[in-house]
Amino acid sequence: MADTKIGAYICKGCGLGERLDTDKLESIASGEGKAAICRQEEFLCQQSTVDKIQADIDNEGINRVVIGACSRRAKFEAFNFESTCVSRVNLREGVIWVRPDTEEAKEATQEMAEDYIRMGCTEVKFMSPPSASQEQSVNKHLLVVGGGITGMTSAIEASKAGYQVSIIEKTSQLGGVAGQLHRKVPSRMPYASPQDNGIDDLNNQISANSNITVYLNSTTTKTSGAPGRFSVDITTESGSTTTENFGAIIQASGFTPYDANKLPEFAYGKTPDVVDQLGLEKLAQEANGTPIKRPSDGKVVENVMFIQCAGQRSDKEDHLSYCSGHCCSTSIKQAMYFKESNPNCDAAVLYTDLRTPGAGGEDFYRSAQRKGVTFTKGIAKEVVAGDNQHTIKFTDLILNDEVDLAVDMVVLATGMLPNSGVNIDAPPAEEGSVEIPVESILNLDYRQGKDMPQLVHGFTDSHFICFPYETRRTGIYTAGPVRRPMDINQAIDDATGAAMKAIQAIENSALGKAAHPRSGDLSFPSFRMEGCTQCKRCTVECPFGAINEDEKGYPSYNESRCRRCGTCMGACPVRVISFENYSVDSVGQQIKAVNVPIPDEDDENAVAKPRILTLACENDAYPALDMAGMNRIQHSAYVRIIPVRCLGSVNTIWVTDALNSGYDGVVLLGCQKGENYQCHFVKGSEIAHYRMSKVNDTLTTLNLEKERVATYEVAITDIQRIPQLIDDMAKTIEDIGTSPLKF
Amino acid sequence: MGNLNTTMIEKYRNSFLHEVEANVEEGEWVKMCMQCGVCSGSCPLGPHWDHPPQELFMMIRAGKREEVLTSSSMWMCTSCYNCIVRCPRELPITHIMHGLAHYAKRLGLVPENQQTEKFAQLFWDNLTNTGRVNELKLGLKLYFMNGFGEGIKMSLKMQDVGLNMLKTGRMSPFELLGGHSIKDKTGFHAMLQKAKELEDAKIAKHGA
Amino acid sequence: MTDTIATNESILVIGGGISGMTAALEAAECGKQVILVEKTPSLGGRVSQLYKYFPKLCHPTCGMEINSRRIKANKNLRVITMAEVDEITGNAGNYNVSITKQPRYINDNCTACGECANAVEAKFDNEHNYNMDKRKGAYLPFNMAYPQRYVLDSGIIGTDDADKAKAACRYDAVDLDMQKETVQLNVGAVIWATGWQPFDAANIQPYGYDRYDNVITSVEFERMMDDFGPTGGKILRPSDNKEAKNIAFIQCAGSRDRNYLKHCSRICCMASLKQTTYVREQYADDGKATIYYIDIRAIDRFEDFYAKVQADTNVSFIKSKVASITEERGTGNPVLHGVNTEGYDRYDNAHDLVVLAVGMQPSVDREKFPVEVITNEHGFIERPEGSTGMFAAGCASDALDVNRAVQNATASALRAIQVVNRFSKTEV
Amino acid sequence: MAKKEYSFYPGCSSQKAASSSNYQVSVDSMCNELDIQLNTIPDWNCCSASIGYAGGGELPRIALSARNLALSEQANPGQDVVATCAACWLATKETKERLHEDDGLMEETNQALSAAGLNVKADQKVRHMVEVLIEDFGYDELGKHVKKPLDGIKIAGYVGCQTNRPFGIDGESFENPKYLDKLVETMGAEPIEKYEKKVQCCGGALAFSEPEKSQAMIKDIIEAAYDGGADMIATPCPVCQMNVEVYQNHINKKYNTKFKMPVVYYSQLMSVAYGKNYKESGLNGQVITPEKLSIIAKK
Repeated sequence: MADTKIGAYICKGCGLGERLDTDKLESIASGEGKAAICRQEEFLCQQSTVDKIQADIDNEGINRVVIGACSRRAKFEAFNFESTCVSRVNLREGVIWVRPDTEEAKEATQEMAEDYIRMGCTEVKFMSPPSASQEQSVNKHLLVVGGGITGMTSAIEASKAGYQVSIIEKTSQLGGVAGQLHRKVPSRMPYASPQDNGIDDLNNQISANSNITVYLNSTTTKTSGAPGRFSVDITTESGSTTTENFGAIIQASGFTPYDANKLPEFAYGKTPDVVDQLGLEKLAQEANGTPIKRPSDGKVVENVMFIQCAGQRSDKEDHLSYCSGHCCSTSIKQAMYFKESNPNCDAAVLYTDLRTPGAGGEDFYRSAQRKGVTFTKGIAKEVVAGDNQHTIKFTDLILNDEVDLAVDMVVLATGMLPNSGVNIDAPPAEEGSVEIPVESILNLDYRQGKDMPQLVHGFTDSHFICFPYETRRTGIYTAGPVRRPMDINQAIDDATGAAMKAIQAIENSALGKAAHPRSGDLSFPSFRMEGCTQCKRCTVECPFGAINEDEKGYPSYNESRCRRCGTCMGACPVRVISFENYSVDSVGQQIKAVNVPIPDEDDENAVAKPRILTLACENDAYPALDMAGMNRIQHSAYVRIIPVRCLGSVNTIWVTDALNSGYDGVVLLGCQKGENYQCHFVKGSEIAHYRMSKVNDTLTTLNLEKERVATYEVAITDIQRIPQLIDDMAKTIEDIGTSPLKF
Repeated sequence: MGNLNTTMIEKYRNSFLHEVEANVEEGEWVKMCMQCGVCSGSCPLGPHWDHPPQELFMMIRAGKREEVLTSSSMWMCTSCYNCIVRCPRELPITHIMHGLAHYAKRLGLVPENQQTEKFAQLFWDNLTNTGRVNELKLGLKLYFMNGFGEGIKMSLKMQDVGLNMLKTGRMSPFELLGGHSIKDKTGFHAMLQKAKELEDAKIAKHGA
Repeated sequence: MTDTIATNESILVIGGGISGMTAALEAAECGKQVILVEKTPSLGGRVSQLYKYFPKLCHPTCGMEINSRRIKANKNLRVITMAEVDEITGNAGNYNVSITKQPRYINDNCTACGECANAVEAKFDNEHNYNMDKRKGAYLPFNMAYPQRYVLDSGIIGTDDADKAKAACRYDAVDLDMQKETVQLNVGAVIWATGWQPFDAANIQPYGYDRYDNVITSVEFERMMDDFGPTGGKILRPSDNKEAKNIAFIQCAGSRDRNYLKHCSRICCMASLKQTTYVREQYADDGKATIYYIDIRAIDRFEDFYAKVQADTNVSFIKSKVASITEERGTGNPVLHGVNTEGYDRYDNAHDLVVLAVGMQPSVDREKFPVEVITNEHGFIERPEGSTGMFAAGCASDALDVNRAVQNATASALRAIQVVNRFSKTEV
Repeated sequence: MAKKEYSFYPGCSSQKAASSSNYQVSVDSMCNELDIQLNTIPDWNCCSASIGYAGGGELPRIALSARNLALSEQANPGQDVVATCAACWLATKETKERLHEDDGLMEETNQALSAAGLNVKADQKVRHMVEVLIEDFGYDELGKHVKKPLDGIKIAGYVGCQTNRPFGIDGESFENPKYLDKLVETMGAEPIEKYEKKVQCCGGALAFSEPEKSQAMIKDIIEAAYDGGADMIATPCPVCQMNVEVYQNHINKKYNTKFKMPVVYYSQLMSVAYGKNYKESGLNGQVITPEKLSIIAKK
């Protein structure tokens, strides 16, 4: 670390001057804080003043800046000094706005401010400006796994932006399921009739495009490396393998149609006249515009019924609980095949909820009605195969009627299952149970498993509403029906969106920049290997699979896979992991910097001044605290709050150190954990809760009450609740008394 | 008329919907219904319908020919047009109800003693006779449309109304003798005759 | 943010809702110069007015925080608020855009200390709360507002309040002479992220939104759940501020209806299902919800959420487009009239409160785009075709939920990048 | 203002000694004040209202109104067809629209008409008298003619069905039209705000065939007027007027109510306000005398 020269700047604006003894703060900064330059300003964030700070950096060799003013969330642009570490001491939202403006409150409020100045000066001492590792270089080559309409679209869209693409397709041709469609649901106004499936056009674009290479009859047998330097083994059916390097990967492995043989109640397999939707596409293609004939005897179909949600939206065993989204429109489209080639054919759709959302959807539904397709709200119970005609037994929910309908053909609208490969979170199979081997899609050479983590029902969707492309394997994006049940139109958008993210990953990994949510962060953890005990906690707990283990069991870190959350830092029992600007020391030393008053034994009427350490997630808890300040919602003056990247980065040493140095309580504020977790780094909050449960032992050995440490799940909207939680801890301390460990 | 009914049954054996589309006023709209039920909920006489409009449409699709055509439901339509203005799918429901009623009548399937059917027929006969409605005759016919005994009862029951109308000069006994009429009755009747022929021809064509 | 001078290698994003923010950020984080133009004083759009998202029931402000942090930290991105595009000429790779910027009357000096708001008196309808309450004439639009800078309502300009605001500001941030200005830009591609507006429920006459206090819209209901909203986070009915525990949700309020919006707005079914959980969250077992629907459109894995709500015995479902609403004399209870079409049952149901699941209407009237844009009859911008440099993102392109809107916006960012790459040297 | 001329379709009930002859009397007085000349369509015929469908098929019913349109084109070329009866207006306007919308209908209809030596184009506007008042004069102009403001009379504006749906007047809402209240106000009387049964159906022609069902609805219509504190009900429709006025005795017997609610036409209010006397305003045609209105008329 180059020798540090601290400049501390204290603002007197926004009431800070009136409420606080800023001279005292200045003397602390220059004294204990060892700030080389220290100034008070009436209006720190105004351009002229900011320019003066820049001048100190440029001319006075200031390389660490402490801003004693408002929250880090305010005036960010003003105090964003290039290549200089800045500590924002939150005197406004964090101190005067959460304290009453009264004489009796003054002292405690001032102490708060003084401690925060001490903490800020300490923090910058232990920070150094991050710089990229240069580990990656630009590799503008993108891999697309899967050559269906999604993969083809991703490839074409990426190449249009000037990138090289290789498509790996398992079968002998591109096109996937879309290629088997006679026509597709319209994607343009007037949304009235089926349109060409578009695969030929995509094929032509690809074969004419020198930037796109296609590997047919091939699979990925090994994927290692990291964004910017993925190394992938591509193996053909014949077994020959070539290895290529890629900057990023898109997984468009598509879906497998639900096996209609699991629906004997609908006579599938008993007669060829009962088909699933893909089966009907085949018949329509053969008929090619002429009236569709039924498979059993080639008779022109005069009446056909479509059974929606066949084996879907059902809790029966072997059925799918979810809705596949596209099937209503698909049946409508297929009913049109019949109507358009033979107006006298009766085509009826049996549904419970007709789902054609969006602008085009309802137009398409109306268009089908206009063409004479009829719709019946009802539940199919059974299809009985006959020699001449087949009978559908269903309940008509509108007429409240049990109906036996004779038809020539039945089409089952069955669902889609994602081709997502191995479920890496699946519990290990019990002894003796026969495991059906699942073929991996990516064969990732990651400690965390061969394929992409799954969200639900096997789909690899993102966990976040706002961030559909949030991925737990940096630089690898899934798109199309493998990610979520979807129709072709959505798959095309999804393919394009995934291509966008993949390109972004290529560009940013080359610059050593982190991906979302710490987009652009250049800091990355370094491992002091000589201290490492190969305990593997960092490799196990990394939510993004950034850390492998080398043959000796040492962590081998992949910078561009890393999301900079610090979970590894929090996990390390021997504290060998740290970031340039965020480390066990940069936080730990702040904790130590706080002045913990030692009660004067002799003085009877000395008031106890407890200290509470609060470590708050910077994504949700800290902003909520800010907004509490903005709304002047007060909390205890005894608390000292430190924002952390994620609760997962909290190393238990911070907690034990705090308690050892006389703090009376510790409050950890993280995000919601569990099934609907809100933690932006997946498991941070959960891991923290787990680690804290272990701290109890430490507490007992120090014979401290376990109430002194509390961990909470909070939301960014808990603007009123969080101050309350802090006050609760203050109350607890009042009840159980201050810590005995003050000396 | 009865045999027209059988012809129609023959022709449209497996699709009452097609029959309605071909032969009922505005019948081609029936297929556009999405079963939201806003019409059924909007009808002022709703509670008196065995089968509200949206249900009739579903029954038509389900081929419940007999039940639909012999139902008294569509005869409950007061022509208030609530259903039409609220229908999200633009179905001219009032007209379809009139159309179904007329078609049922044509096929001789109207339930016994359907009061509105009787009155509507009286009204038609009355107006087509002279080209203009003769309210007095219409009134009297109305009272007696359910037989002489009923007629006397009705007349007595409605006496006050009649007297009031006479007193206020809104009814005149002289209407019994001829009364209001258009001049060109011949042309008028020829026109209606022609219109009827054209319509019957269409139905016959479909029926054939 | 820096004062990038736009060039034909820059991308213009119109609309600062979640779709616009996403499109802008994805492009900027890919190294592109981006200008984001927003009509209102702050970013966030409709999403900032939501309490929770379906199906996860998490808080939109959480993603907003991340996105505004991304924007603060990104030097490729320039945000212009209170601005609207009034002309676009040229073609793909080279558009000339003229933008009109309304005066904010508050400059960059603003520290968001709030003294100006304390000083002024006049109150105005609070658009953030759909005018359910009032705000001061000097205000921060909402807690999370970005830019975190106050605004003076043009309504106070020329009044004492304006002078009071100026006097109260110690940082010379209040500039009463600020004028509306025109900004000229040259950009390579344009992204329309102009979003949606709730359909005006007053048009649905049978439901009497304009006549009955206790008939409100789904977007207003969202605001009721905000601790800092018009009702302080309580579900209260407007007529008498009584707790509303028995609530009716009417689906397709304006959607799937030739009298109003012919299209299906997609989100309303899920929104109402979500809002039934608000009722339960607040009133536990006393909370009752009834959903009147035509089809429940909980597609794909949303079905799981639908199943969860269906399992709640306090929530009932009636397949019916409600025919009309009347007001019960004395109680002020709205009474819903209609027919359950599953088996033909008539109902006249009284509820404490009715929530109309209002439809999504494109914010920009299809006739009012400042340049020719291809829209469908519903006013949504059609998928790009041919060599255009203009793309829709999010709900400008279709009625979409947040997740799909962001997905679509991410795609549109790439489409825009393709254009600028094609016309710049950066092409490989 | 210059004289305005219209092609007038009176309709059966407005004829001498017919059920709404009093309506016609008041319309004449009103028009005379406003300098409106109504050129009656020569030899006009019945429109079959909305109840001819048992005997008459679609085409014959269309032909009825088509004949009137054809005669109007002959006798009063270029003039809008104006009707005072809601049913007449609706049937004629619907016919005009469907002749242009339904393919083949125009041709078939003219085939039928040719049997009467007629031919129809149906290009003219078909309007209700109220539209003429609102669109061609406007409330302000109508107000200028008021000589005896109807002070202190509370009036429930009962719009009913067929002037309101499906076409509506002046683009107003189907659920809560205001035009009648505005007219009432313009004449100096006080409209009942929130008259709940403003657009409730009275049963129309079914008052004859389904008297109980209709009278149940009529009861609500009158009750709501009383609840609103109305002195009388005003309506633009002959069927509404008759149904709501003449069955009150029967309703009183059945539900033992004490209804005695006068039901007048907007044109009678205007005629009186315009200074016409009791008879000129057709008030002698009321079964239940509207006292407060009569007093003003007799002043």
